Amino acid sequence: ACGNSENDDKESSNGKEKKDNFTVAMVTDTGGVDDESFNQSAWKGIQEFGKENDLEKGKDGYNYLQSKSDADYAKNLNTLVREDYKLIYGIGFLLAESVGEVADQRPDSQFAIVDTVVDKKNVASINFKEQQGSFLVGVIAGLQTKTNKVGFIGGVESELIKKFEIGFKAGVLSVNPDAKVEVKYAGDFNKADIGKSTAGSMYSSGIDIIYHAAGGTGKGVFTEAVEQKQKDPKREIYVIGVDSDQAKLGAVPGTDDNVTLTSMIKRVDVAVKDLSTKAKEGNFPGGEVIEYGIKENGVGISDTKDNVTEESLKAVEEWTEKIKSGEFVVPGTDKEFKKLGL
Amino acid sequence: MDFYQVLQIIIPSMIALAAPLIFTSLGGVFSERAGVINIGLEGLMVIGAFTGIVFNLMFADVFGGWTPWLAVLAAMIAGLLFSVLHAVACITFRADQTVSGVAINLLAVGLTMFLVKLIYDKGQTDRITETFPRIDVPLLSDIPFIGPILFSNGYYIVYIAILISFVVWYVLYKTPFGLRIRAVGEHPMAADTMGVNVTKIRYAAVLLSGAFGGIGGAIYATIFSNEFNHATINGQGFMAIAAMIFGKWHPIGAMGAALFFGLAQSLSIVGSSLPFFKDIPSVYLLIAPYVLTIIALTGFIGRADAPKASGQPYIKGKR
Amino acid sequence: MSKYFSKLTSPVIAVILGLIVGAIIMLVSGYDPIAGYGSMIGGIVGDSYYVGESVRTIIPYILAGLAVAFAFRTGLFNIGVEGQLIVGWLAAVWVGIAFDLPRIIHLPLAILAGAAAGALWAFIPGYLKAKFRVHEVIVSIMLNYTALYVTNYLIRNVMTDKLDKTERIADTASLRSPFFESITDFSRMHWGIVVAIICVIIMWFILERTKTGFELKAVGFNQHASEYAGMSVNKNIILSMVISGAFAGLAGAMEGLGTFGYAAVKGGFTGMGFDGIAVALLGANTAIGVVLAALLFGGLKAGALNMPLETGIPSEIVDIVIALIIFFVASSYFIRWIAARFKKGVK
Amino acid sequence: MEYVIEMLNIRKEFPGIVANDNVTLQVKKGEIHALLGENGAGKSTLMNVLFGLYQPEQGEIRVNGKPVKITSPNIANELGIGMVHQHFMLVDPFTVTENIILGKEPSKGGKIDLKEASEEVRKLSEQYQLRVDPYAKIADISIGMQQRVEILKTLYRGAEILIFDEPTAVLTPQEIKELIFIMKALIKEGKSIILITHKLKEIMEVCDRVTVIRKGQGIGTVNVNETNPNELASLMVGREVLFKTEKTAASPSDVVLDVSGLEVKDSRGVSAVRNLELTVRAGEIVGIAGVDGNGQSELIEALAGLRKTTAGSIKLNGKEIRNLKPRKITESGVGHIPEDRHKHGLVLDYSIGENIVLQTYYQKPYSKAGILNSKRIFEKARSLIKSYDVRTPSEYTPARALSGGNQQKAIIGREVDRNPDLLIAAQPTRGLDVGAIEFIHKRLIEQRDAGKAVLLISFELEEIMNVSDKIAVIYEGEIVAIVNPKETTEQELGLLMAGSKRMEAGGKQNV
Ligand SMILES: Nc1ncnc2c1ncn2[C@@H]1O[C@H](COP(=O)(O)OP(=O)(O)OP(=O)(O)O)[C@@H](O)[C@H]1O
Ligand SMILES: Nc1ncnc2c1ncn2[C@@H]1O[C@H](COP(=O)(O)OP(=O)(O)OP(=O)(O)O)[C@@H](O)[C@H]1O
Ligand SMILES: [Mg+2]
Ligand SMILES: [Mg+2]
Repeated sequence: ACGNSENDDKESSNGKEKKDNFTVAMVTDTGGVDDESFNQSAWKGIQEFGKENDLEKGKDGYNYLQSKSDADYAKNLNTLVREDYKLIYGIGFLLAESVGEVADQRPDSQFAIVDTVVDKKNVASINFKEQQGSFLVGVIAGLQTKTNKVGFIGGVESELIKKFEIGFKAGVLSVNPDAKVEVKYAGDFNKADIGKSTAGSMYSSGIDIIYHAAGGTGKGVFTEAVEQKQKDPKREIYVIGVDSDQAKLGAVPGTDDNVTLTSMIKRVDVAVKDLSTKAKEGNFPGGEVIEYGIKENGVGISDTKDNVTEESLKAVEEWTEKIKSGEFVVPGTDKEFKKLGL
Repeated sequence: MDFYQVLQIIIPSMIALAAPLIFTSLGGVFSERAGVINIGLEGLMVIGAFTGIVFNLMFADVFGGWTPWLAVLAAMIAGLLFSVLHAVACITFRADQTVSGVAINLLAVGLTMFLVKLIYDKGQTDRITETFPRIDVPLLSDIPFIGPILFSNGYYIVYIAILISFVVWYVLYKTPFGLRIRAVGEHPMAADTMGVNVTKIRYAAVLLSGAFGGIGGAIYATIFSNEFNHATINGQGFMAIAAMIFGKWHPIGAMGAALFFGLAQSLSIVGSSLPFFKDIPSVYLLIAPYVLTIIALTGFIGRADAPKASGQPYIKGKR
Repeated sequence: MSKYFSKLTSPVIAVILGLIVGAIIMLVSGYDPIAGYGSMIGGIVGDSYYVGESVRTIIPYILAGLAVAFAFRTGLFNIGVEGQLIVGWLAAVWVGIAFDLPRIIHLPLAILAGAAAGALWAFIPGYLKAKFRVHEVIVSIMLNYTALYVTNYLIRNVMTDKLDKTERIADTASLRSPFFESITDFSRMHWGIVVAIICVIIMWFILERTKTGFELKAVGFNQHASEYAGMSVNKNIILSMVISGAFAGLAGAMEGLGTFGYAAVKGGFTGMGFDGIAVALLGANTAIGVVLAALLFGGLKAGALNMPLETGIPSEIVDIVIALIIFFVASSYFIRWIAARFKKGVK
Repeated sequence: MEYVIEMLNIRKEFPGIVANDNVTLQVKKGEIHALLGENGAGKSTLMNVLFGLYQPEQGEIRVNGKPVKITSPNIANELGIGMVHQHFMLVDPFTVTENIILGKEPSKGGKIDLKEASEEVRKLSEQYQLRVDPYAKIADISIGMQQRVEILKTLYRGAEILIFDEPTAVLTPQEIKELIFIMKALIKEGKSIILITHKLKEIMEVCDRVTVIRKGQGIGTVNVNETNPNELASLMVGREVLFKTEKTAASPSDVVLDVSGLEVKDSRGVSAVRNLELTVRAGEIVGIAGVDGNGQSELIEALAGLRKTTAGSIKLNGKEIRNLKPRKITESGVGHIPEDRHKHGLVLDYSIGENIVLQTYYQKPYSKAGILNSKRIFEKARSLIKSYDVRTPSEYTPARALSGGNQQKAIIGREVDRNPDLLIAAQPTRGLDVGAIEFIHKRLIEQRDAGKAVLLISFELEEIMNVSDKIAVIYEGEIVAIVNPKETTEQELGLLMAGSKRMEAGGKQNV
C-alpha cells in the first residue's frame, strides 16, 4: 500500500504542467471511501469514470479527500477547488451546507451533492428514490415472514431515512396486510452495539426479518443474526441489507448459510459516473435536481437473492413494472403513507 | 410481551454490554488502587480492540473456533505492553498521570488507525468471521425461571468477566500482593519503609490494568463491532472509569456498576418496545443510563474517596 | 530571561523529540518524512487560505484548553468540556436564529448564550460536588453523553421538524468576517480569535490578579485551610466549574457562530473537549501556555489534512506526533535527567 | 566499648543545603541515646540515612562493628534497625494487623494467613505490653495506639535497634508516660534506642547519653548524668535559653469571651462538648488543660465557626457569635492559631506571602474592587517575616518549603498582626524546638500585656503552667475545674485531667 502512494506522490507532483483533462474529485463525510456505503459507492463511480476516460488517480485525474470532522468539509472542498478539479462532489447530505457555501465563493467551479438538494446555479443535486428500493425489499419481507412480524432499524430519524422506513412499510403491508412492522431508530449511525442489542430484542420478540438503514449500526444487526443462526441453525431469521449488496456480512461461518435475505441497492456509483460523463460532455446540469429511481436503475435489489423465494421474485418484478410505469407511486413521507391507507 | 419475556431480552443483553466494562474497570481498580490514575483505559481498550480484530483476521484460518479466545489473549498482551508506556512515564519519569493517560488515549487511536491504513489501505479492518459463539450454559440454563434469564443465549466470556471480578477481589483483599498494592496506593512511603518495592508494585498494577483494558477492548470489538475502525471504542474506556469510581474502587463494586450501566443501556435499547416505556420520547431512554448514574451517585451511593496517593508520583524521601 | 528559557526548554525538546519519533515511524512505514512534514507545513502556512484555516482551527482549542486549565488550577478535573461545548454551541445558534436584533446586540447576546449554557451545564457537576461530594469526573462524563443526546433531540424535534441541522443563524449573529475572508482567500477564519484572546486575558486576570482567583486556587489546594480562612468552599467549587464551563460553552459558540453558522445533529463527540485536556496539560495549565499549546495542536491538526492528498501518508501520523509530544512534556523529568547527564558529560 | 550502631562522619546534601556535615553518632548496646538539635538541624535526615531512605555522600555506617551499606529500608530491617517516623507511616484504611505485617506477610497457599498474623501481633503486644486491638482500623484509633502500632511494626521485623523520631510531640502526658515505660521495657529486653526529642526533661528522665547537632554539624556527645537541661539547650542553640518565660502578673479586665451551656457534637455525631462554661477576660491568658480527645478540638472549631454547635451561647464582647460563618467570627475580632498547621493553617502550595494575607486578602489595601494588590501583599509579608523572624529564602517561597517552626511563626504573625480581641492558640508549639517555643510564648504574653484575651489549648502541662494566668481543666467535654497555676501542681492537674477529682463548685466559678 505504501509503495503505491509514494509513486502517486511523485507522479502527481512531477506532472506540474497540468494536462487539460476533465478532472473529478470528491469529499467524503467522516465515513471515508471504504465505509461499505455511499462514500465507497461514489468513489467506485469516480474510479470507473476515470478508467473509461484514461485518467489516473492524482492531480491530473481523479481523487478524493476524507473529512475527519464536520469542520473539514468546507476546507476539503476548497482545497479541491484550489487544485482546479473540474467537478467536485460532496458525498452525503451532511456536506450540503458546506457545498452551498463554497459554491457561492467559487462561482466558476462545478459541484455536485449527493442525497440532498443544494439550490445553486453551479451545483447539481443527485437524489435517490430510496423508498422505491425499500418498497421492493418490503414486498419480499412481507411475503416471506413466517411470524408476520418484521422490523426496521434506522440510524438517525431524518427525512432521508424516513424514506427507507416508509417505503419498506408500504411494501410489507401491500403484500401482507396482516403483518406488523416494528420501527426503531438507534439514534446513531455508528453504534454497532446498539444495532446488535436492538436486533437481539427484535428477534426475541418474534420478529424474523429486519431491514436496516443504519450504516455502521446496521452491522450489529448482521452480527446478532449470524450469532443466533450459529447457535440454532434451524432458526429462520433474516436481515435485509442496505445501500450495497451486504450479503458478505451475513455469512454464517463454517456453514453455507447466510442470514442476508437481500439488500436494497442504491447505485451512487451509477449516478456519479453518469453525472461526470454528462459534465465532461458539457452538459453539466447545474442548479438541477436529478432523481434516480428504479426507472433510472438508481435503486433496486441486490444480485444476491439465494434466500428469496420464486414467489417473492415474481412479486418484485410485478411491482417493479407498476412503479416504472407510474401506475403505483411509492410513498416517501408519513403523509403520503397515510394517503395510501394501508 | 409479559414481564418474564422482557427480562429474557434485557438481562442477557445487559450482561453482554457490561462484560467489556467489567474487565476494563477492573484494570482501573488495579492501577488506581496502586496509586496510578489511569485515564488511558480508553486508549488501552483501543489497542485491545485493534489487536483482537487484527489477530482474529490473521489467524482465523489457523485456529478456527479458538481464534476469538486467542485474540483476546493477544489483546491482553498488547494492552499490557502498551501500558508500559504509561508505567514508565508515571512511575519512573514522574509524569503527571492524567497527562500521560491523555497521551495514551491519543497515541492509541493515532497508532492503530495509522496501522489500519497501512495494513488494509482503508479506514477500517475487514470484518471478522470467528466470533464468540452464543451458548446456553450447560445445566445452569435448565434451572427453572432464572436459567433462561441469566444463563441462556449468552457468551462464556461474559460469565468469565463476572467470575474474574471475584478473583480480583480475592487478589486485592486476601493476598500479600493485594495488600501491597493497596498500601502503595494509600501511603507509598509507609510501604517503602516496610520493605515493599513501591516501583515494582506500581509497575505490576499498571501492567495489569493494561492487560485488563486490552481484554475489555478485544471483547467489545469481537462481540459488538466485529471490525476495527476509529469509532469502535468510543467512550467505553471513560465509562469504565466511571464504573470504577461508581464502584468505589472495589472490584465487586466496579462489576456491579458495569452491570448497572449495561442494564440502563439495555433498557434504553429495548425500552421503546415495552408497553410501559413505549410512549416515552426516545431521548429520555437514551440519556437514562447517564442520568440514573448521576442520581444514584447523588442519592444513595454517596461519597467515596479515591486511594489517597493516587495521582502522585512516589519520590523517595519526599513528604 | 534564563527563567523563561528553562521553562521553555523541556516543551521545546519534547516537540523536537515528538517530531523525530514521528519521522522515524514514517521512515519505518516506507514514507518520506521530509515530504510528509513539508506537506504538513504547507497545510499550516502554505498560503493565506491555509493560514486562515489554521487560525480558525486554533480558536476552539484555545477555549477548550482554557476551560480545562481553569478547572485544573482550582483543583477540579473538568472532563465535561465536551458536553459543555456542545450545549454552548446549540444555545448560541439558537439565539442566532431565534432573534432579530441589530448586530451590536445580537452577536454579543448569542456569544453570551453559549457561555451561559456551558456554565449551566458545568454548574451541575460543580453543585453535586459541593453539596454531595460526588466525583466531578463521573458526573461530567455522564453529562457529556446527556448533552449529546439532548442537543440532538432538540435540534431534530424542537428547533427543526425532524431535520438534521438547524437553519443558518442570522447574519447579525455571525462571527464570520468578509474582511478575514478576503485576506485569506475564503478561509473561514472569524472573529472568534478575538474572543479567544480576550478569554485568555480573562483567565490570566482572574487567577493571578483577583481576590476571586485567590480564593479559587486556595480552595483547590487546601479546602480545610480555605474554610478556616473564611472562604466558602462550596461556592468556590461551583464558581470554578461555572467559569470553566463558560469557556467551554464559548468554544462551542465559536464553532456555531463562526465556523459553521448552524448546529447539526452529531453522531458522536466532537473530540474538541478531550483535545482541550491535552492542550491544557501541554500548556501547563497557564493562560499563555494554553495559547502556545493550542497553536501547536491546532496547527498540526490543520496541517495534517494536507498530508494524505500530497504524500499519501495517513494523517494519523500527526495524532501520533501530538501524543508523543504530550508524553515527552509529561515526562519532563526524563528530559531534565538527560539534560543533566549531558551537561555533566560536557564538563 | 561495644557499639551497636556507628555512624561516622556522615555527610548528606540536599540541593543547596548540607543537612548533615561530618556528623558522628555512636550508640551503645542497651542504651537510650538521645539525638538533640533545633528544628532543621538535620536529625531526621541522619536517621533517614541510617534507615536507608537516603544515601549519604560521605561517611561510614557500622552495625555491630561491621561496615554496612544501607541502600533501602529493607536492608535496614534485615540489619535489625527499625524506625518510628516523625510522621507516622501507617496506612489509614488498613487494620492494625495489616499494617504490621505489610511487606512480610505470613501466607498459606497464596492467601494471607490473618489468623497467624493476629496471633503473632497479640503475642508481641503482650510481651512488650503494647496494648493494641489487632482488628481496629488505623483511622479509628488514638494517636497513642497508632504509635504503639509503629513500635510493633519494628518489633515484628525483629528490630534490635529502634529509632524514635519525635515520638512524644504528638502524645498526651499520659501517653508519654506509657511510652517511657515501654522504652524502658524494650531496653530490658536488650534492645537499643535512638530517641529524637525537643523535650529536655524527657532526655534527662530516660536517656543515657545525648548527641547534639547544630545546623547539620555534630557538636558532640555527653552523658546525661553529667549534664543539665540548661547546658543541653545552649549546646543545641548556641546561646543561653530561658526556660521559665518571664511575665508580670496579669491584670484582667472586661470579659471578652463568654461561653455558656455550649453543646458540640463530633464528626460521628457523638456529643463532644457538653454544657461548657468558660470566660476569658482582656489581659489574661486562660489555658485549657486536658487529655487529648476530651473535646478540645471540637471546642476550638466551634469557637472559630468551623463546626456547628447544637446549643448554648458564645459571646464575644457581649455579642453572640455562635454558629456564625468563620469569616464573620474573624471579623468580629477573633484570631486563631489552628491546631493542625498543615491542614488548617496554611495553603502549603501558596507562597509564604500569600499565606500571610490568608485572612485579609479581601480587605483593603490588599485588594480593591476585587483586584489584588500584590505589591501591598508582599510588602506586608516582608515586614511580618522580619518582625516574626520567619526564616525563609523569600516571601515568594512556597510555605511547603519552610520548616514547621517557621511555618508556625508565620501563622502567629498573621493572626497577631490582625490585632484580634481574642487570640485562640491551639497547640502553638507542637514539634518546635526550645528556641522557637520561647519566641512563641513571648508573643502570647505580649498580646496579653497589650490587653487582649488569650485562650491557650495545649497538651503540654509545662506550657500550660508556664504561660497561663488561669487554667481551665477540660474533661469529657466539660470544664471540670478552674485553677490558678501558682497554686497548683502538675500532680493535681493530672488528677483533674484524668477526671478522678472534680472541684466541688463544678466548672462554674471564676477565679
Ligand atoms: N527532602 C529534602 N529535600 C531538601 N532538603 C531537605 C530535605 N529534607 C531535609 N532537608 C533539609 O535538611 C535540613 C535538615 O532537615 P531535618 O528534617 O533532618 O531536620 P530535623 O533536625 O529533623 O528538624 P526537626 O526538629 O524540625 O524535625 C533542613 O534544613 C532542610 O533544609
Ligand atoms: N520535600 C522537601 N523539600 C524541601 N525541603 C524540605 C522537604 N521536606 C522537608 N524539608 C525541609 O526540612 C526541614 C525540616 O523539616 P521538618 O518537616 O522535619 O520540619 P519540622 O519543623 O519538624 O516540621 P513538622 O512540623 O512537620 O514537624 C525544613 O526546613 C524543610 O525546609
Ligand atoms: Mg525531624
Ligand atoms: Mg519536626
